[in-house]
Amino acid sequence: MSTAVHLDEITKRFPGVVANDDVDLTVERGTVHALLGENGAGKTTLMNILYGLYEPTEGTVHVDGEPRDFDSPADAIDAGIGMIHQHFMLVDPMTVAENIVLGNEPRKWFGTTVDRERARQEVIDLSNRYGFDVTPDDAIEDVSVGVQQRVEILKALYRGADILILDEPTAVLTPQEVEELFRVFEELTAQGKTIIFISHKLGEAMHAADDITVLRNGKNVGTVKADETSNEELAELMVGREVLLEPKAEPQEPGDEVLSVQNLSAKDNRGIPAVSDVSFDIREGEVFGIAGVDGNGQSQLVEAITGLRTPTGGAISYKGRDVTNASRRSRIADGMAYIPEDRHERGLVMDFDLVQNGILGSQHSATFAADGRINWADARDHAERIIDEYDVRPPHADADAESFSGGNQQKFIVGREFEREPDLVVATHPTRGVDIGAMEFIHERLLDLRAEGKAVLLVSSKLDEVQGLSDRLGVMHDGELMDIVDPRNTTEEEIGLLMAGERPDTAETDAEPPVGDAK
Amino acid sequence: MDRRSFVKAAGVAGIAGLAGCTGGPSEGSEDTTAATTTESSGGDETTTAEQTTEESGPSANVGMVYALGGLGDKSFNDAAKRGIEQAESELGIAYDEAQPSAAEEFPQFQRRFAQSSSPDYDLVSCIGYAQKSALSETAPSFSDQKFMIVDDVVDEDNVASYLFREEQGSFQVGYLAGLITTQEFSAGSGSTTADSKSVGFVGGTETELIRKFQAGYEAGVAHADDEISVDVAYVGSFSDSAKGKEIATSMYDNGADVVYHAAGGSGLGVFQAAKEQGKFAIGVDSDQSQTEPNYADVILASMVKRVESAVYTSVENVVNDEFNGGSTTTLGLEEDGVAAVYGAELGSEIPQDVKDSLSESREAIIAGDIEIPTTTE
Amino acid sequence: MSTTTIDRLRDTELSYRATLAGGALSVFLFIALLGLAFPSSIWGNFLAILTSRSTLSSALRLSVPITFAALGGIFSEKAGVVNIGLEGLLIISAFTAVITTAVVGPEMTVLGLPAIWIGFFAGILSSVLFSALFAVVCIRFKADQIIAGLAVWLIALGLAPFAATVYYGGVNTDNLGTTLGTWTIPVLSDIPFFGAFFDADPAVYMMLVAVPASWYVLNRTAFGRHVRASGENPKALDTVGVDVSRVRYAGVLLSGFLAGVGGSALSLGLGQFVGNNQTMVNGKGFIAIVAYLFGNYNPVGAFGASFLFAGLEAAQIRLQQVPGYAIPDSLIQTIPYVTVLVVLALVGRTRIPEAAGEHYDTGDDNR
Amino acid sequence: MSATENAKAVLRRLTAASATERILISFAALIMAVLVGAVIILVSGRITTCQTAATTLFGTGFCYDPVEVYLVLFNGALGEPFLVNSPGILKPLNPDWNPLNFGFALTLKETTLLIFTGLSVAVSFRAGLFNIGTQGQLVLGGLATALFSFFVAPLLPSGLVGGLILIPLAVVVGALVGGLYGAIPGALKAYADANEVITTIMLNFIAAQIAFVLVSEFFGNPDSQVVETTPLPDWATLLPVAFPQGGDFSILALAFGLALVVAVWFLLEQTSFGYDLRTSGEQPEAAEYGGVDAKRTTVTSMFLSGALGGMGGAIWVLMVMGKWQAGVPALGFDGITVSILAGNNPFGVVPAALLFGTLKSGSLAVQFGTGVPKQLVGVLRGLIILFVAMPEFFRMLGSTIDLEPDRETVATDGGSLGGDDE
Repeated sequence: MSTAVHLDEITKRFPGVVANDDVDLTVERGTVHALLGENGAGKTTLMNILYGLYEPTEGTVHVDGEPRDFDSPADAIDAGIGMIHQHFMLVDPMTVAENIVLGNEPRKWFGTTVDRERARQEVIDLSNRYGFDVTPDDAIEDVSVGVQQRVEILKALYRGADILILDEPTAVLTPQEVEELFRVFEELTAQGKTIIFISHKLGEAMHAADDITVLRNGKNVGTVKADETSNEELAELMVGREVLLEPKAEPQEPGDEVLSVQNLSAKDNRGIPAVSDVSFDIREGEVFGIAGVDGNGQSQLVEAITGLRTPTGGAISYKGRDVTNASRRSRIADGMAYIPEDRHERGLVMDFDLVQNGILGSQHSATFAADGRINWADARDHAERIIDEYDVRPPHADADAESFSGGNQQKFIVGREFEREPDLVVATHPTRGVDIGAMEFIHERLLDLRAEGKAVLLVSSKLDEVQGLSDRLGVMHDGELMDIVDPRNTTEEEIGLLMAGERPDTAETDAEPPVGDAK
Repeated sequence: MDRRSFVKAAGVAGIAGLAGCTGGPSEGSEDTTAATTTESSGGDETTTAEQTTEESGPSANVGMVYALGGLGDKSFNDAAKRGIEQAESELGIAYDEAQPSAAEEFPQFQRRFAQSSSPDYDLVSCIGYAQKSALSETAPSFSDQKFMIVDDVVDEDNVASYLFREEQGSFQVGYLAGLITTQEFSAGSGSTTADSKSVGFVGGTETELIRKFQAGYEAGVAHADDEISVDVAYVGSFSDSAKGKEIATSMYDNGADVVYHAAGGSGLGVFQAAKEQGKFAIGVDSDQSQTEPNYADVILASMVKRVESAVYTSVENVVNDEFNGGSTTTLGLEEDGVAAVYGAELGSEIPQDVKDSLSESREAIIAGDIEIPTTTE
Repeated sequence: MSTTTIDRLRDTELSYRATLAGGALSVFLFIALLGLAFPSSIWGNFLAILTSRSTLSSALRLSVPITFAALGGIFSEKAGVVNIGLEGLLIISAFTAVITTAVVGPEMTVLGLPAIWIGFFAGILSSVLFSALFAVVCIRFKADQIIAGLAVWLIALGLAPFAATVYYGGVNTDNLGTTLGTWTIPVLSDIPFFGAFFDADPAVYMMLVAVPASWYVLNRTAFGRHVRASGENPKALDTVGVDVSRVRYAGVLLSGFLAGVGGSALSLGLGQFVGNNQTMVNGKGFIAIVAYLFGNYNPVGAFGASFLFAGLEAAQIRLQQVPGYAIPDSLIQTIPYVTVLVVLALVGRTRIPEAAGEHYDTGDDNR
Repeated sequence: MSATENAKAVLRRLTAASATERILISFAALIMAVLVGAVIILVSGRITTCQTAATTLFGTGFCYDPVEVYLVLFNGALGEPFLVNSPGILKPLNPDWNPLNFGFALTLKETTLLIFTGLSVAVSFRAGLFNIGTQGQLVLGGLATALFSFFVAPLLPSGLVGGLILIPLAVVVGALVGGLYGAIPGALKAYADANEVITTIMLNFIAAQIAFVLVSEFFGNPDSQVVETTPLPDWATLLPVAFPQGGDFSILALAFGLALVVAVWFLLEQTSFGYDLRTSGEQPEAAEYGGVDAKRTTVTSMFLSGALGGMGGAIWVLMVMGKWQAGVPALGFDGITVSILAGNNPFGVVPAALLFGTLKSGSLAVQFGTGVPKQLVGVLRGLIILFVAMPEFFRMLGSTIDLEPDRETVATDGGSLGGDDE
């Protein structure tokens, strides 16, 4: 076995931040190497350096034993490196084939024209060789995420990549698609390719990788062989201390019904049905969880409940009143708190300071704006209280939201929403991108709210989170609520099957295949 | 205030002009030291240096405020400019010009001239009816300042107003167009056939003044033959020659043999259309076969409106201390203020009987035998 | 997402085109029907105007500057740089074309090239230089594209009449006395109605070539794909090793080139530059933006939209001359604008390149 | 990303810069524009021909002297505060200078009008709407004011009392009509998703034509050949106070404009509605999340913007013309440049309007006094906007002076800003 990649004492500093601190990393040819770490541990930065997107502040990159100095991804590509980013680098309106050959188009007629036939054929040949299932003429925007990921891999292979870097490749996939991806890994390594993938999931790394390198706070805290380590060892390496990985909600008797959703349907922004016929209810002192792979209608469901999307059918009643078509503002006024899934888009106005962001949603409330005039002194006190109680760092109410890290932004949003004294909290991915301490804190607060008799709707793609916190758990697939299960008496595998669209008892009658399923 | 007179560079300067070799001060490069001393030695000497060209100073200072559309329209404003140039060379006056680009600039320029004390302007010429309302306010505020206005009347003691009987001249060219379209005629680059009896009129903006042109023209055409149809269209602007061209082209396509324009700068497009289509056009304000020699081969005639003589006369009056403030001078065919002037190149080819008919109608109009409407409604 | 999703997406795209085409066709049929039924009515006149060869050739002529500017706008915006300055590019090229011809001498021939064609190329060159300035400002110095575009417009709007005044003493240039003229193709030009295509300004032929050529470049060449990728997802392009800045520079320069052709053709078709008010360009650059948005960034669609506007203008000019027709000219002139409003209100949004208007930074040198 | 969103991104970036930085950049832009303008003056001074050189540099004579041009510009705009004809570059102050002069009145007239249009554009920009339509709103608002005053004036006692009643009403009518006209693209945007950049451009053309037809066909002044309404009686217009007659400047209008600046600032920064408006301008999704009715806010903001434009038209009619006249100057477009230079800040609008007002009023003096065509000022205006648009340029120029605050330092949990690397 030879060394495919060797990173030698890489340090990368951004203004005020050390993203990578003296990191060594060695990856053997023909292996799968997992780069494991918490969010913000510096995994992506390190891989961006290997791919030529960033230049290291210090240290050297060696590929195939040669020291290399990549000025741009083009250099990395020349050296046989391909990277599949977490956000796919695909041009949505173009076809699969167009995307794969982009930048290296086969030409005809003295180079004036793209040889589309040859491009198609090469794509077909390539996908046959590695057993991929893609149709060259589909537009990217029309194919599933799983297929898009395969297109990204093909793109790298088309450019002659021997070393593939994948940034959190499983985050957007169903468990079944994850399995399919790991099968592809085997196929690729069998043909001599080297794979480095970034993950923060222990199980995945253990399952798919040969070697695992753990990063923490920008430092390499250890490289281990997958078959010589344990979950516990890895977890300790990742977080540096023992953590309570699975929050558990003690059963408690729920009260009156707060929210009731009946046969709700909604369309997405493109006018395509995204939620179909969903019914459930939530009662006081209850956490209702919704699990599912991202993009199966959870967002649209939550938007319909919170008043950001007009349902196309069905009814929503809140505290006994029909609110199906009530305005967002009236729902806020009526005590509905909402932690949105996208804090950059919705949750915060990035160019407003925290004082202004602190009253987002309350700008018309009597608390902050009697007679239409905003009381900025009160607003400031409010923001400072949130900053204090929810440990938002740095504690600068006058700083723009943009200048805070993702975790601190999230803490501020959570604080703002919890401090509304809500009757219902709709929390989507409330712990996305926050550190473990903050995650624990947010979980505790959610459970506190529950204990206070509030109703909570929790949507998360982290199965352990929803499973651990919920009293009842709905699983969504392709817009439908597959089933409502008792999370305490259901296994992860069972939920995984539901997420993939298979009802254990009715699997045979389910006509529609799961999203982007490979043959 | 340091004023300089400018020599128009057009046609004189070659490529080198753009490159910056022959432009610049006319003292020439060998004389730059002289220029430097003149400049650096203070205001007095600069003035002396300037005045050497005019010995004892001008006989009068005139401020010209042109109509919108600016110089280079080859008709209205350029005609006014000719008048003042003539006055400059013949009467020894000096003048300054202002080309407003918006109506709101009229009062500002009028005022700047009226207020100025170096030099003290003896006369401010306001070219075009659009300046009427501005002048109505400016003139009373500067009762010692003499003004003149062309194309409208401002009833103030210090304003001399000049009007033209455009309908008379337009009648003449309309009559000409009517006579030509009914016969087989070919001259220069244009030709007509007897079977199509159609002519056109292109106006600038649809205002009272331009309707006067149209009314006279239509009357003249009808005087030749009632059957002739007159296509009428307005450009909506006096400076959109591209649209003028489109309109005229559509008229020629439609069978018109002769198109008359009262559209200032937009009229250039009419000539181009005529040339491209091998038809005739009639110019306005100036003898456009001379101001636009490129199109002399299609310009049958021009309805000249002697703005230059109005300008010249008013300046002359001021120089001779005969300023006729408060009065309105109306110039028609009789005073030779308007006239149908045959094209420099085509005039000689126009049949004598046509010319005779025009002479007759001219006499009849002067004698009052022919009534010409001044408006289309 | 299933196949039905794809179909539905295609449907929306199709329905956009179908609405436009169907709308235009039904309006025409409506007029034709009324016109045939009442030949002596205003509808009869209108039908006659719409089907006359002279209207067609007029519409072709009038659409030249709009189409070229619109094509330019497509390349620039597809590459990710919104070029609001098209109007300014038209102005500067229109002016430069005339003044260069005048300086060379309209009758002169240099190296076998008539002065007017030297002027034509000089106009294009000036527009390319201006767009290069715009490109550097937007790409290198990360200026806000909309504001920089406005600035380009304002500068050109001031500079051309300024230079004309310096050189000629007035905002208009003198007439050159010569124009690009007309190229007539024998036989073909005798075809009724459609003969207008073969008896036209050289610029009309250029336009008829430029439209399919632009489509081809955009859709069939590697460069065109890079342009589209650069406007949709520059990072995708960057990560496959294509220099996004370079593609964007090319897109903007190309927009300068195309707008330059339009501007030169506009002024040299007339032999003069008119610098009053909004100059002779008078909003054509803005109409061009509307045209390509209307045409959904497709060069053919943009041409269709430009041709529609020009056709309405050509028809309007003729409609005005119909005797006894009482609607004021100015109201008829609003027809194209009202049409755009109505269509926008009915059809709504057009799909704009995802990354248009955004700066793209490579690597970490700007962090 | 729609054109609107582009515009929003533009606005966001502009507002993102700190106030100090923006002021520095504005000044730097001004200086750069003046320098480039000087080069243009020199070059054109070689192209044109004249009898005496105005200045001589490097042994070459130039017809125009940039220093003189700029001096004349300021002198013209401010009414001769400097003695231009005295030697040397630094000119002494004119002892006879009186600030209440004609030139200064012209400058303040332009400034007043630009304050209105600048505010109009600023309000829409802050709401994330790229309103290019202030011009059309101004044209129709002005026409409404003129017609209203014309028809109502005979019903009122003439003189001060009538003026006190009529003028405020006329301004309100102008604001209403401008506002309603502005609400059209707002409604098209909100309910038909039509791009407001296109619709407002179209509506500008339409407004000009409609106003032209209305006046030329129905409400024209029978005594005039110009397309204009009948002049209003003096008592129904804003007459100059303190400043000389003919400058078309009324200090009352300026006071009103300044009061509006404060009012608009108050509305934007201190009220719930302003919060809604700014939020939807900054981030429409977040606004929606915060319970802002996006559609209604869009229509309301456009109404407000249009109303300010309409008031600009009303002031133009009442203070400058005393009637409505075809060929309304491009004050609405100038408002865009004012607002951009002001960073869309209501208070910034005042100095920006004063600057452009000075340039515009001084441009006539420049043409008059030096022969340099007044379009020079148009070029300068474009250059200023161009330089304002590229703060990056100045950052690179002055890389030693770090203008940009070190935002990154506040990131505490990893290398990622805003949590991009989940």
